[in-house]
Amino acid sequence: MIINQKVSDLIELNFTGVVIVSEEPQNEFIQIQSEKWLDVAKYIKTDSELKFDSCQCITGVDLGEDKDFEVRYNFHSMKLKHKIEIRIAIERKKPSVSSIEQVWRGADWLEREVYDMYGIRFKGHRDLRRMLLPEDWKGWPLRKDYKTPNIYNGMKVPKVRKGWD
Amino acid sequence: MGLIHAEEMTLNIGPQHPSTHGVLRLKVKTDGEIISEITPVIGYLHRCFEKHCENLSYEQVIPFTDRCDYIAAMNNSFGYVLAVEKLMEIQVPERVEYIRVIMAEYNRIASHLLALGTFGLDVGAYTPFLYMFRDRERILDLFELTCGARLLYNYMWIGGVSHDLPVGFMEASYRFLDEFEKNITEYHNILSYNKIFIERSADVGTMPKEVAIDYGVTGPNLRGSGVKWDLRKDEPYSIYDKFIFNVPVGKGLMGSVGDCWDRYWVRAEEMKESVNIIRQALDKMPRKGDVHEALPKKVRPLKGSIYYRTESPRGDLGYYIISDGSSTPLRVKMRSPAFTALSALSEIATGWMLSDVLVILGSLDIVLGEIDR
Amino acid sequence: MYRDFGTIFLFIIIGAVLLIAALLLAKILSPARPSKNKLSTYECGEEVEGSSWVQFNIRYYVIALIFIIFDVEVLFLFPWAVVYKDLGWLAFIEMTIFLLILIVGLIYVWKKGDLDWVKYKVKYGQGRYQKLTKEKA
Amino acid sequence: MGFLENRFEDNIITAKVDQLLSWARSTSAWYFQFGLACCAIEMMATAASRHDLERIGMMPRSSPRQADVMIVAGTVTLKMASRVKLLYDQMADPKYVISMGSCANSGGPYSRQGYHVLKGVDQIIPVDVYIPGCPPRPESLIEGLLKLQEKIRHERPLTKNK
Repeated sequence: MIINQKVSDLIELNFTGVVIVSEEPQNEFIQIQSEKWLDVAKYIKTDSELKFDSCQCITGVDLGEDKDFEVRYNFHSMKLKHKIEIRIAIERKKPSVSSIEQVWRGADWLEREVYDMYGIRFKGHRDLRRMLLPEDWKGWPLRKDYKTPNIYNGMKVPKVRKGWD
Repeated sequence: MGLIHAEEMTLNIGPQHPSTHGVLRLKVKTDGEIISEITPVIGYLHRCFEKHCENLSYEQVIPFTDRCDYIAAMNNSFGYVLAVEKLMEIQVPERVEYIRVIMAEYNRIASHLLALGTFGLDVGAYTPFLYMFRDRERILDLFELTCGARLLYNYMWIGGVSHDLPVGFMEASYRFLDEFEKNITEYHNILSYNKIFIERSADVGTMPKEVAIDYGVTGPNLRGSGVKWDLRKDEPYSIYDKFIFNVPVGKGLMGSVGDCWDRYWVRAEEMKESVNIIRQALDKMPRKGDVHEALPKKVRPLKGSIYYRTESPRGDLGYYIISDGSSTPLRVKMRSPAFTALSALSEIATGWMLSDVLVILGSLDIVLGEIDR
Repeated sequence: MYRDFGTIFLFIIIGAVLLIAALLLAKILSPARPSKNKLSTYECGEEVEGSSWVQFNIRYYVIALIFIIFDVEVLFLFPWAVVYKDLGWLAFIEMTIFLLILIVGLIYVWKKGDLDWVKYKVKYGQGRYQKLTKEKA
Repeated sequence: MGFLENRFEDNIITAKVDQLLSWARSTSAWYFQFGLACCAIEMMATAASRHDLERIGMMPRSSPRQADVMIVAGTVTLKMASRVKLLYDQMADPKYVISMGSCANSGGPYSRQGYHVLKGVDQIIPVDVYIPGCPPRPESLIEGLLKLQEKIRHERPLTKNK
């Protein structure tokens, strides 16, 4: 898609060394490093040619047991009617990325849900709490190495084996 | 009188409440009757949809997509199925495309009928709810005619549909569509132009265009605020480019642009557009063709990922599917339109009275199964 | 004369009996199993946060006061209206003066804005709520 | 315990009074509006114009104080479970519970990988009638309610140890 190439060139122009050329050609996305992500975010929202004013979806991904995490952002511009996808790789030990909650208000809840499911800390998020699970829930459920707890507040969680199978 | 300081009382419009459309809890700080702060608390219906998708094969996930947005189950599985077909580059026969569009549009009417009926309940009008459910039952009969189920259908398969249209479907549809058009004007007379209804919902909970776009609100809530954005028109998927229909946008007839009345009015007008689409689809549908023709033997898409959006009655329903070549998806993320609509609630509903807040919540038309997934 | 008092007394008796019967019947027949959870305040399924003994806004007290004043005023009108015919013009003039004084009070309260029951603090108010929009912080 | 409850011997008079009381209770069992998920939409459709619930005397009440029957319609998640328990305790006696849908019966389709789903509402509150189906059709919901009414009709509130 031509738009994708134009966007990565523009980002490359303003923030040198941020865009990582990736080998997966099939889909249109831009892989960037997570250091200067907040400035890139502000840039693509305010730049006159891009104007990505609506943050459509933030997806957390656990690529495998020992592989890294990844956060994939889908942006969309209501005025210029084009969309892109930005991916940021996050290492598994201390997963954290800067939050874009002040830039797009819609990203607030989406980031809290990714934090709730994967434990990826979003630096700068004003109210980073669990979104869906109760506050005292231990563990990050959507990680590949997640064990379902046996007891939660006195209620058996896994299916009772006897008699039901 | 400034010396006397008035404290605020914290209330819970809690998980069990007749007008929270499901298990949503609103922690509310009230000063007298005025709401000074709202924090929605969700997660009471978190049924681990995304964890299920990582352990089930592609076609086993379809019943779970139905159960996410249980009021518009056809549109949900329609979005998922289209995403997987695009990933596998399956070309579906013409007749199946038409059947899917008909079913999706019928489900849109049924979902809007429920949304308008319960919104009437929130404002305090009980009889329109019964009128609208009478028509919704007629649509559910048509669904029952085709796939045997009333609410959760598992009708859309990857590469086709489960059953072909039964014999009496065409006549039943035409009969229903003619009567339903008259009913829509009847609903407008009962509820839309009712003085009390206008008094309660016009100018209340106005959501400006910028706030809606910033919060990622989509669908009838966004169109109610005056932004002309409808995926069926702007990013036509399936065969929506073959139909002629216009997209109703909030014009502020009774109050300001983007108030509760506008969101209600946009949904009511959309039902008329859906009726047009169904009529055109029924006329142009090829009569012959096997619906199970393009069903793949093994659903095993090649390595890759896709973000595919469709227009569900509540807004942009996006599926982000990552496949690693095996028969179970590595990750399926469902972008839920009601989730973002609810995140805008605390922005547009602060400062209103308690009863207005419930009207604003009703006008956003949220479904908790889709929010909590 | 005394017969009238009799009927009134009978009414009181029947009223009391019906009331007590309704309450007692429910108390006797219904199974009572009080427990700590059952007696806790119902708040949509959540534990109650904070208490309802809060300092309410002063405007509710002012509205209540104004209501009582005009309620008592109507109270004075009733007996006057009953014997209005045979009292003649003098009573009529007295009553109009009484009413005028109170109407002046009403106009004062109205102008002062104490009758505004609701003080909105709307963020995106338009149309009829335009003037209530908080200044954009 | 109530003043008159379970106090009398089993003879002809108490049997007849019991029958009267139970019959009165069974035909006006008000249900507690407690929609959780998809089954709630079917419950609404059952209460609406085509299959009317009010003709069998069941009126929706939204407060536990005024309800007799709690219809648990939908998936009970672990976060919701403590609220369901509290609401059940806050209901006025005599109270009954109907578990509607296979999610409330046993966790339903979410019983295998559902880490946040309670496997059956009977783990936290006693259930009187189970209604299978996902979601159960309005007709099967009405059949469940009629079975509950039959159960209430055969109760003996006044006689001892019954």
